[in-house]
Amino acid sequence: MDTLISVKPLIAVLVSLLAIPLIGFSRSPNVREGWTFLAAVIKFALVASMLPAVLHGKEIICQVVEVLPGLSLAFRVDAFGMLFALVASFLWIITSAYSIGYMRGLDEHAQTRYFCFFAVSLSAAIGVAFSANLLTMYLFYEMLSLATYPLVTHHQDEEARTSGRKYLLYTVGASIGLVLPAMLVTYHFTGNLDFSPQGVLAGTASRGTVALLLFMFVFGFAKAAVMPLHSWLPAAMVAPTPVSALLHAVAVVKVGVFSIVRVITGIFGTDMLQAFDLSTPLLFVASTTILVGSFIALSQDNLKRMLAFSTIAQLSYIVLGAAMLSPKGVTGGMVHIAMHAFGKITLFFCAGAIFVATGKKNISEMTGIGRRMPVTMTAFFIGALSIIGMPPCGGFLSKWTLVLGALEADQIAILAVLLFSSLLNAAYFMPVVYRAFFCPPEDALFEARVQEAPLFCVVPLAITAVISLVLLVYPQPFMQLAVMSAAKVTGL
Amino acid sequence: MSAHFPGLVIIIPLVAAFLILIGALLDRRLAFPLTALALLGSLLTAIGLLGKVIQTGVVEYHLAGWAPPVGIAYRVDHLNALVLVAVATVAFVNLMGTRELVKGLFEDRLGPFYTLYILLIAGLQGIVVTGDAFNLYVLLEIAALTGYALVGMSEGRAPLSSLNYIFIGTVGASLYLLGVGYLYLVTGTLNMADLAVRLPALYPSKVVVSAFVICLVGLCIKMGFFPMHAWLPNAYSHAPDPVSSLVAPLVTKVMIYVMIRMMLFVFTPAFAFDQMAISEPMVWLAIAAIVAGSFMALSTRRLKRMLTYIIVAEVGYMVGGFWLGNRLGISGAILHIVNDAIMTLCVFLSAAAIISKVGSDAIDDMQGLFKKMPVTMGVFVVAGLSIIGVPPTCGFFSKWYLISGAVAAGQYGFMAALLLSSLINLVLFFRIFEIAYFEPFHDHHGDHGHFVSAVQEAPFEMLVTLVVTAVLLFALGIYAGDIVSQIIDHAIPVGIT
Amino acid sequence: MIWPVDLIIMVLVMICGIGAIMVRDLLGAGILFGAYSFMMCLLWAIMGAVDVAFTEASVGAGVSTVFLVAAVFRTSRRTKD
Amino acid sequence: MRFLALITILMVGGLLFYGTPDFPAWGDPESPASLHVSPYYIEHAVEDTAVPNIVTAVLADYRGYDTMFETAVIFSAGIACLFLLRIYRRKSTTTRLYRHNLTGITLRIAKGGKLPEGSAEFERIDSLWVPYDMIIKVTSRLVVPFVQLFALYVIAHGHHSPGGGFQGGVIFGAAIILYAISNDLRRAFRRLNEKAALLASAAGVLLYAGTGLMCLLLGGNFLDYSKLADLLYTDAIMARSHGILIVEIGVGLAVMAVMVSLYYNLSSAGRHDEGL
Amino acid sequence: MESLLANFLAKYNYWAYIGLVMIGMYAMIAKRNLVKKIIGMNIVQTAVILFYVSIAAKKGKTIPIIAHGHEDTGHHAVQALDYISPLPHVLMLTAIVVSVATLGVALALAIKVYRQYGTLEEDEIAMRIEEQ
Repeated sequence: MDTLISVKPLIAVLVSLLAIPLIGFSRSPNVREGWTFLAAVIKFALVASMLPAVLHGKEIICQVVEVLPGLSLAFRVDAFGMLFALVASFLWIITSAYSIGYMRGLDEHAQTRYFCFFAVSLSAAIGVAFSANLLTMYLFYEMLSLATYPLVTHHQDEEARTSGRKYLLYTVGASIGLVLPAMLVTYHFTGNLDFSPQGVLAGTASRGTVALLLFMFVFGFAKAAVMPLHSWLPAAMVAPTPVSALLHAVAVVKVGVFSIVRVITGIFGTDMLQAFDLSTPLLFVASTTILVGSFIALSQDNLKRMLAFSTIAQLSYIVLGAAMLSPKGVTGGMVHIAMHAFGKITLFFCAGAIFVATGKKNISEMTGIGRRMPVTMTAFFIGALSIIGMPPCGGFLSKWTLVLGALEADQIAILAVLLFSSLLNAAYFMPVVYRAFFCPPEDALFEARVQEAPLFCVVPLAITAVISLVLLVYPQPFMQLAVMSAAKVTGL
Repeated sequence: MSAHFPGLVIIIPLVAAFLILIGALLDRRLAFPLTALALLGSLLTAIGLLGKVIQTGVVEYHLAGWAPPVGIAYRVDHLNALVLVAVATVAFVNLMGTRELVKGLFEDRLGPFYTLYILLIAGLQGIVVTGDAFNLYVLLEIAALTGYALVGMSEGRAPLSSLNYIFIGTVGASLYLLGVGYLYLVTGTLNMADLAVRLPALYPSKVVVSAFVICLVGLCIKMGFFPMHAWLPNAYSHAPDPVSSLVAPLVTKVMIYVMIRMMLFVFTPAFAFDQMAISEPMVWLAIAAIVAGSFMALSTRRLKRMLTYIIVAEVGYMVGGFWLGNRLGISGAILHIVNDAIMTLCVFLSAAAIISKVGSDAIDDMQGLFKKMPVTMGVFVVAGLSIIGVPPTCGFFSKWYLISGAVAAGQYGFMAALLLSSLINLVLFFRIFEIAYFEPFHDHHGDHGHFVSAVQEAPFEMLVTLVVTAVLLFALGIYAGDIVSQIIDHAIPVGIT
Repeated sequence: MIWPVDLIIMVLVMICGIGAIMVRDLLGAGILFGAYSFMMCLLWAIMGAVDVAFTEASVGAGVSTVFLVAAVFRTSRRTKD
Repeated sequence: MRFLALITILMVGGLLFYGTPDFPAWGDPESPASLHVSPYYIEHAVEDTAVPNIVTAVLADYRGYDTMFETAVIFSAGIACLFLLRIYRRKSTTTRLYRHNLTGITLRIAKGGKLPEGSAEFERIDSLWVPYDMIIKVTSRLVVPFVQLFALYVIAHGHHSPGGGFQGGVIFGAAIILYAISNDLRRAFRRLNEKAALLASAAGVLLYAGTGLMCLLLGGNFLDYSKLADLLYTDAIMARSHGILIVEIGVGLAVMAVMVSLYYNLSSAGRHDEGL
Repeated sequence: MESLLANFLAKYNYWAYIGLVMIGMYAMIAKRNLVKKIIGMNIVQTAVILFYVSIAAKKGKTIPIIAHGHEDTGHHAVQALDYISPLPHVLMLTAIVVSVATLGVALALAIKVYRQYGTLEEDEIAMRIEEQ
């Protein structure tokens, strides 16, 4: 294994933090958003510039400072981290554009604060992606929780307040209450928290302890919204839509699952979990979340809440993939991060665009909206297909890999769960599409002539929708990255 | 000159105290610059001393030229050099930050105020460097007396609280003195190093056992450890703001330092941890302190009072960490002395800034402060995060050591208490943030509207010091590893693993 | 021969001490406290601690009592216990 | 509360009783406390410092650092009292009372008007019931100088007999307090006013600390009086003896001033009116 | 029994100081009058001083002032056993000073409290605070 030492990961993390003073002290909104764009592009460029090396099987290392004996703040870019960082930094660019349209379209207050904390959140997300050890990851994880709090509560009203409370209590509470002690106990056993392909915990603890730690980690990373710690996610939908889109479909929740997958593969190691036979309970938890989440999504009328429950279910696919402990399963889980990200962000963008254009939040009020906003609703359709896992979209690929993984691991029950949940996905998405395109518009619902949302809203969602399509035929580099890292962690 | 650093670090503020009084008799405006100069000198000396200790190891200084045990000696090792720097930093920073506040509160008695202020610092620094058990008592009293006066000089319930503080403090100090007397009775010496040499032969004696218990009880009273904490919230929350931001970070922490010093370097770990076998009950008391402190903090809606209850819990952190009896736990306790000093300073300073502008310390009156005082509130948030224990602020790292120590010692109860207190701190601080962040968009636009809009940022020097302390919180966090490996590791006796 | 004197004074110290906290008049308590200090000073003198006794005589029995009386004068003599 | 008090004191008492049986017998010359450090003082005090009163030698030299802080403690008590109690009043517009001492007639002057200061027959009073007592005033005026003289003797002779700066200072202060009690505070202020008392207390401690600093500047450790030898034209041992005297004077000055200022503030509750 | 009594008598100073500590502490906790508490506090402090002075005492020995020290007759051997130990005396001088200093500050605070509430009784003060 080749390693390169470079400060690039550090810079990639810091770029958006350094941009904050510039964003904060900008005189006009245009300048402010200019800086945001610039930071986003630089960040993506930095991340992308590391891609070739990673694709060649190298790892990029950057040690910042040793904060505790044997434990430092350090970054390491490997295939899995690269995958996530690529997705997140690319989508930041798109979301920035979308934010401009959305925030200006609705004339929101405190936009400077919004863009500042957005930048902090992105730093934290990339930090999690590139962290070389659990401590660094925890640091950025907490940073993300706190930085997103002002975003979630952006509206500063009573609803935002209760949701913010719930959000913090779940995410920070679980990470302090569960992850921190689990991390310390791990450190006590191993004296080392570095992620290594075969895990560091192997051979140091008994089965009971490992099981306990595993569940402390899985539930502790409450951002992954594994049931029963999921109810913050629908509550957090009070945030402005770009926030929901990027953070709750991409950065925040994906950081949660990313952390879980990282811990399962990097700290515990697939071999040990297999030896202790701990995958079954994990699979059970994930499957439950998938099914229950999908069922609840069926009963939602608020579009964003429905999407939130859909996210809860989809996130557990990723956990499920990792929990199968088979190469295909892990690959599927990892690729699903990318596929779901593009699909779900499209859906959220659409929901936001509808809200900007019409002010409607509920599905029942969207009858016939497809005729008014064809681009948006077409994109919605594509996103929905991707989430369901239907062939023309990228989502099919990840689900297919997951199914293969289930077969590889001889988990017929899981196979059933996957298929059944796809049916459920179709069951809650298709009525929306049907209502939008095939029902006659009730003009009473729309006072004026509703047009497409502003250009800044429509273009981003079109782009992500197109990418969702493209990913089926050309899933690189995500597929390759996922295959590489899955091969490494499963030792095959 | 550097040979005299241990002496100078105390002598500079002490001599300055008298000059300040004389200067202030001439012109009141002289008091502040003189104090600032003296404390800066003391701070620089302390840093120099720390550098010297890191380079060359233990520094001894024989006062009046008499070698111990005949004379009084200062013995500066890594432990006290570190705490010394923390004390000097807090004193200096707080002095700079609270200039305007002090001017407003004590306009007609600036001279006495700064004299008492600097005497308090001289006393605390003396406690930290001294190597003589009785000298420590005298310095303890100097710090205590000046503290009583400063705490009591406010309207409302301050004098009564201060009087209760005197009663409790005097009992604590008397018990300490009695403990030292017991030790003197069986050894005939007062020098700490000499005591440590002569005591092991006497461990079976009941006198040593009672000396140990009496000392410990006395110190626990002075530091406000859980069952004896009742004086602390009253005294600290009713004190004038510039005083509570000085006393709250320093006094309890220095007392914890004294406990560590006595237990490790006078009674030796073998006696304190192994023979006395009180680690277990002490840790349980610490757990009780943490839990009780946290819940009491939840029950109040006054800012300063809440912060003082947090101090009660933090004392539990440090005492519990120390009595875990392993290297990790003790490192955590020592690190937390430094971190908590800065943390408490930061949070009390920002509270002082807020209270002076808002005119009330009720949490409910803090509506809309994020808009009105963004910098102050920003620092307050950083301090809050540090107290909660969010990386990379320093509070996380000391908590890390404490919890690691708890895991290594198998004290899972202590670990649970620390986590619980983190969670409660989270609730406590976000309760405030919520009010400061959400409230103005409610119905307070009417009568309160013009009142709130009169609130504005704290004075410039206050802001600068606030930002400096906030930066310090991060710096201490990032360099926690270095502090531990370069300084604290050498401070703990080798025998402790 | 000195021992009985020692004992008697010690008993007096105790009596004055208890008296000082029992008497229901603060001025009386102050004066009794002065007496207590003076008895204490005698005790120390007997034990050979002349310097301590001297100090206690001037400080404890002298100035402290004056301070107590002054403070009682400035506040109130009344006490309920 | 009583029950709680009883429990507490029984616990404390029990704690103290627990260790006592292992104490060496009372008055035993061979007890460990008497065998380790204190024999050094007894045997070497005279040759080291030329001070026969060992307590003074130890107090001001061997453990002189403690004593400096002891003085600082008393100094801070004085400042603390001033800080807490003092009420500064810019100008009084209240009624003033003056008594003609020979006849006992009291004048009431309204709106802050006043009689010329220093007139012997009239005396400013605050409450009507304070009697004028010639006997007490005259007696105290006779006693005070002797007390003060004795105080100076105690300070100066501390090397050879019980006493020293501290006791002497308290006695000197007590003399002034006696004067203040027998007359009133205002009259005492004419002898030693508040500022002078503060200045004296600071100067006293400063004399102590300054001596120490001087030793430091002359190349010794802090408070190492033997380094003063060149300055005082004596040998190292006598320099110690003289150094002790100097610091004892400082202590005496500081203690005297602080005792007086404490009394001023306590007896008038910080108002600095007629006092007791 | 005999030895117990002898043991008791041999250390009666130490028993006395324990008694005084208990008296003082009782006053500090049980009494509600602030000045009474202050007196109790001083009793505790003097009790500690008594303890130290008792440590120093040596039966039948003289006070710690060297006889003929000032006659400068050369250094004739000074026997440490002949003199009462001076060190505790020195310490206790300091302790006495501390106690008077504490007394001063405590009384000042008591006067301040009285100024504010018009009473020195804790229960009445508590009532006044309730009223406000």
